[in-house]
Amino acid sequence: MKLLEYKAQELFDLYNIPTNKGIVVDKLDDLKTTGKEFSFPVVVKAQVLVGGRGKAGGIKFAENKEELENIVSQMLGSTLKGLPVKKVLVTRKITAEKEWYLSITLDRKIKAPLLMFSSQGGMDIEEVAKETPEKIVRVPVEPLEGIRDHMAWYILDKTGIDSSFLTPLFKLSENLYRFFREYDCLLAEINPLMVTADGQLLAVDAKVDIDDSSLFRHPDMVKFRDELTEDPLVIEARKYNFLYIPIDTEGRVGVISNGSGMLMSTIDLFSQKGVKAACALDLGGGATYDRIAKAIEIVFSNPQVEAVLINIFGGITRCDEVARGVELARREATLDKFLVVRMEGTNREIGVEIVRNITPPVPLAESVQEGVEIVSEWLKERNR
Amino acid sequence: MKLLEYKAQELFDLYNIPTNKGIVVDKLDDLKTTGKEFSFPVVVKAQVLVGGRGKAGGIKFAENKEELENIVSQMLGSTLKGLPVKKVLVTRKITAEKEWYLSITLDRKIKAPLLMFSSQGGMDIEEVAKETPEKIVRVPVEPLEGIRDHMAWYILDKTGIDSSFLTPLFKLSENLYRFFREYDCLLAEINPLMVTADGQLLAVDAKVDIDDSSLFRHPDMVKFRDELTEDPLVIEARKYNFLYIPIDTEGRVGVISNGSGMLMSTIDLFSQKGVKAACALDLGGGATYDRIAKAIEIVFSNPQVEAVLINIFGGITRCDEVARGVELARREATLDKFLVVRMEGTNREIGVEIVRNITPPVPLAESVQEGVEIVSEWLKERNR
Amino acid sequence: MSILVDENTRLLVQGITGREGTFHTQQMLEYGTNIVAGVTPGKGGGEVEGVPVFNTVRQAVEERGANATVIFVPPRLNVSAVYEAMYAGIPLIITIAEGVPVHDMLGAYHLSQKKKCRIIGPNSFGVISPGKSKAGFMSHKIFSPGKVGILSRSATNCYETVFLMTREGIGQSTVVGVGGDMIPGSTFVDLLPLFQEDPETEAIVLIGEIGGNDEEIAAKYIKNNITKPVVAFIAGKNAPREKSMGHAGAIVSAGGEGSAQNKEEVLQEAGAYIAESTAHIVEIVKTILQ
Amino acid sequence: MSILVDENTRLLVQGITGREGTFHTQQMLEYGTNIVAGVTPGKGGGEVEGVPVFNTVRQAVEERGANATVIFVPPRLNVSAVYEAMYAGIPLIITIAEGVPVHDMLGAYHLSQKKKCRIIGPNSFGVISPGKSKAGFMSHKIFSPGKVGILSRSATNCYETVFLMTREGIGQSTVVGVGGDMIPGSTFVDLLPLFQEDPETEAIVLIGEIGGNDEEIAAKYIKNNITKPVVAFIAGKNAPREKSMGHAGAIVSAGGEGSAQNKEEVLQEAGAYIAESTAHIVEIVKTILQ
Repeated sequence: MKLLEYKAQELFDLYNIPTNKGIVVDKLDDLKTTGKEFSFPVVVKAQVLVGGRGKAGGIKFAENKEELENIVSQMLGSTLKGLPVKKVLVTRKITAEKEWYLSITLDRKIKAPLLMFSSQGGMDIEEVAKETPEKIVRVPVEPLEGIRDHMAWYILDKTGIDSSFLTPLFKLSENLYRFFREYDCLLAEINPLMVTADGQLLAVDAKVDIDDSSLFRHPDMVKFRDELTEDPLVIEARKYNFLYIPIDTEGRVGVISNGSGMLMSTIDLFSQKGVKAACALDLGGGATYDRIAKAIEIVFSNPQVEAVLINIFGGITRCDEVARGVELARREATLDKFLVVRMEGTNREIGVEIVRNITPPVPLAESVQEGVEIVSEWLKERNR
Repeated sequence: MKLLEYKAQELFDLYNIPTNKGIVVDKLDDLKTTGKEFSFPVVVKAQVLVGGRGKAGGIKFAENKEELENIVSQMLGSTLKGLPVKKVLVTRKITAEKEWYLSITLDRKIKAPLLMFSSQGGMDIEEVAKETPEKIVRVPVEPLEGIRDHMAWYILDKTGIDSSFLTPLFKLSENLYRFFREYDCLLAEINPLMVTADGQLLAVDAKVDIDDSSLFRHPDMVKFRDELTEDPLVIEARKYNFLYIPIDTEGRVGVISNGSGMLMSTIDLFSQKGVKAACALDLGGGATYDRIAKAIEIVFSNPQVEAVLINIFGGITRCDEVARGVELARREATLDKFLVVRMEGTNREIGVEIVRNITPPVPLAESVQEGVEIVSEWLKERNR
Repeated sequence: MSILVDENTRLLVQGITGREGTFHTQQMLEYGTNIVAGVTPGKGGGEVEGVPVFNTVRQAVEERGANATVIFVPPRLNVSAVYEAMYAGIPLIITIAEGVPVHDMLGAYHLSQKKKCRIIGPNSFGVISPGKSKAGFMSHKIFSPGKVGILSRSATNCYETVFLMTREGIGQSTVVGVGGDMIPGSTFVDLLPLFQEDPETEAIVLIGEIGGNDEEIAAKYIKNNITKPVVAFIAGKNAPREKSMGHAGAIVSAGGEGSAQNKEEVLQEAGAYIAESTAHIVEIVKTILQ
Repeated sequence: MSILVDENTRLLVQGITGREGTFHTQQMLEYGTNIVAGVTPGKGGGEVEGVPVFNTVRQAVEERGANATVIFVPPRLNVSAVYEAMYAGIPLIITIAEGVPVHDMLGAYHLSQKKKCRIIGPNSFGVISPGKSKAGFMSHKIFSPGKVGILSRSATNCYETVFLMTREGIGQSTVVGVGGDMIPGSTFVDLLPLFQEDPETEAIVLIGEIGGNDEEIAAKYIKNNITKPVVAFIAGKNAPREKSMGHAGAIVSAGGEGSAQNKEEVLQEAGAYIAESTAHIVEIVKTILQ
């Protein structure tokens, strides 16, 4: 799960990572009731999980109280790249001497944490990475060993930064790493890492991504996740431990499967037929019939979806459970939505028997290809 | 460095390892001024670094105040296996349901910490290890990973101890391991680990050995070391970073060398001649002339020592420094002590030149054998 | 032969007393797998399907000589079970659970590198050498003994492929689920050498997907070391790209690594046949084996 | 040939600007060692004896292609330097300092096992292949090129032996100080295979001492794998046994391991010649080589 900037700031605080702390506002009145005096100019930042927030108008500056109120009231309730702005963060505007970049990410390539630094931080960091990759310093970290001071030396050497920054940079990296480990991060990124006029390092913006599988040990984060701006079906699906993925706003097909691999290859097959998927739902392994019924209900409740293909190849998931789930769902679901089942694997025979007896009938495909075929034909038929 | 029991108890306290805490007494008056009431019977334990303390009379029981005062006044100032008793520990006498053994040691064989446990703890644990080694459960530990619960399960399984002890034993091992790591221990041993009538685990006696090389990061221990009952020459030598080793109370030869290997092989050569060493001093690497003079002074100040062989094979240690040290020492030292030098290696020529000019003359041996020969002959001559 | 598991495998089942553990123990026994022991801490002393249960892996190894383990332990405790197996010196550790925290697995992976033991998974269906032994939860009816070795990141795409293969009369030497997680215990490149050396394997199928660069690393290895024919399939050409919030992901994969297109390109360049679908994999394999 | 270091060694000196580092850099250069770089954090950019100094090992590797390092860094910071070298991927790390905390070295040793790099030391005089290269602080004048490989836990006993050998006209292929600490980076058994494979080495001398069981492990290996003649010397027969306070030490070495007597016995049983003194080593070697 990704954290909103203000939440990342709160956590950074716990790890002695200096941030440009501000005030979080979710209604205009908050500006008055904070009891704090703003020292202008200030920055107003929309708290939404989108990239390129600045260029999309999600970061604005106010010179005085009036401007601030105008900006906040405009921003709150507006949308940014399709996402509603529910909170804004108001912080002091600081002039940067320099803007650096510092991050720790879990690098799949090297199967280890990777510390990355650039003296060319800021919004154009991805450009820097493409055009002048040598300006990004990469330092792999042994997971249990953590940050060592030679890493900071290496960064200074490579970037030509003065060695007076050794200790601050080392301490900051150490703290960020400790946070990265203790909060099960996939990413902990500071960009820009601002160097102020008096040589202080300040995490001015932060991006944090926490491993969803670890949330059982971070109950504070679970609570916060509900605040995030997300598709309500994603949230609903998560309650049942399903992964719901919105795909194409023009798609009309939903795909349900018991594994992301098959979901992807099924969508690929639809694409080959020119059919776009609206969404996909991954059941994970070993779903029981009531959960399968729930999964179908969730996908059906996407108003775009006209037809659903359930494609199961059962290992832990048993076909009889799938069949019973389809039976239950079909009984309760809207009749005008089309449902096709394809299943193979554990207890297939029992499952097939059950599906054959469902009314209204549910077509049973012998292969994925056939399933994709049936759904595509039905859609063509319907829209003729 | 090894810790006295009471000091180990203090440290265990910091790590939530339950001990049978008592009162440390170094003069009889302390018994009155503690302000505490003793609940009799109590145990009085001499605080000296010897093995088999109990059997040697270093542990006594008192049923009442009078007995206590008698025992304490007898014990304080007495000697135990040759070491003076300067402190005693008075604790409540507890009846053991069972006596177990638990230790973590740095095992050179496996190059890792080794957790050892036995349900047959107490004074005879070494017998148990010899007679019925299967009663000692050994669990290697990955240094950075530490204790995991399967280790406690394994111990319970192997010893047939009830699984209700799983959590207490696991927690205790975890705490002991944390102490072992953080205090750079070579050994952290609890014996007996007492199981009380109500099923509590209690560290009734503790043996701790801390890596001398790590003391720079344990200043609290360095301070305490001075309290230990040790040969004053050992303490004096340590000030100069030398290792002084008392060897044989009947020996009359001192050996100085720049490495423990050569010290040992020189002593072996003396033994082959039937000559016993009184002590040995390891200079370590790269000693300068003033420190070498000091080393000679220390060995000479052992009243048993009649002759000293300095045997140097210089790498980091340079022969010219050695020679200058010998020159300085010879000038200041008692004339009736005999000194022979043998040196090879870095800057030998310069060194030889210097030694040749010393008055009174210092014999220069061409080989270790010759050095041992000269010293042995001189001793024979002298005692004729 | 075959790789990883066969008639000589003395399998341990960790988490044997759990619902999934018990069910699949019964399934594996039915398939003929030599299961010598089970472990569930606190349940030692009993039996499951006639298999003796121990409290610790080390006991199971000492008393029953287990030389491989399959772990049916929930994600929160999963890596703990992997560690226990590593400590006990089991050389092959197959772990099944989905949803294991990545940092847990990160530690286990690094320790496995030191201890020189092989972890397969997590988020894997396990390993099967058809007709000999299976260690996992795959529905074994679709498998058949033969000459094709399969490595797959996805369980479902692998089943699909195997199902179609068997229907076409093409058997498998060994099928390995390397698992779909960020940090798998073993990746393609760790297992390819085993197939290359296995005299029973005549062709290798590699079922990959978008993300990471295990396929890219495998391509390099295939080019230089694999002489047997390789058929590769990459799922996810039309999957939505994950919305990347930070820049780090983009910086790390600045070279285009991770995309289906890139993976197909480098694999093709390495001499692998590229399949468009699971059905297509089988068509290609059929042609190769003729 | 020879082992570990030779003409192809591109040596890095860590701690080059320190007193010892500078002195021995000069000595090693004089001996003909190819020193390509030095490292002292914060002193990068300068030169010592004409050798360029860097702030980090990784820079030294990237810019100068160092493939071995010798570390002259004080004990408190020593292991930190070892870690830096491991991170930079240097395959051979020779470390000198005496008094390195055991727990520091414990961590480094375990990481080296994972990273597959070789640490020699600490508390070692280094490695020398006479006439080719030296990486350490040994007084090289006593060494001479030849056919005897030497492994020693003790610096001084090794010097003594080498000195006598050279005087007798017996040269050395490579001489390695494995170091006298509790947890050495490499022990006898790690290095014996290299001597066995080295065509230039005709006899192997093993200089051990009481404590630990590296000699016992080596004996086992010698028995099964070493075909070249081995001469062993164990120092400390008459050393006072350390007063052991706890029982753990006694329990661990309950089999008698660690004593000079036990070491000599198992080595003899493994077919090694047992020498009574350093001079005796040389006598035996002389007979063997004739």
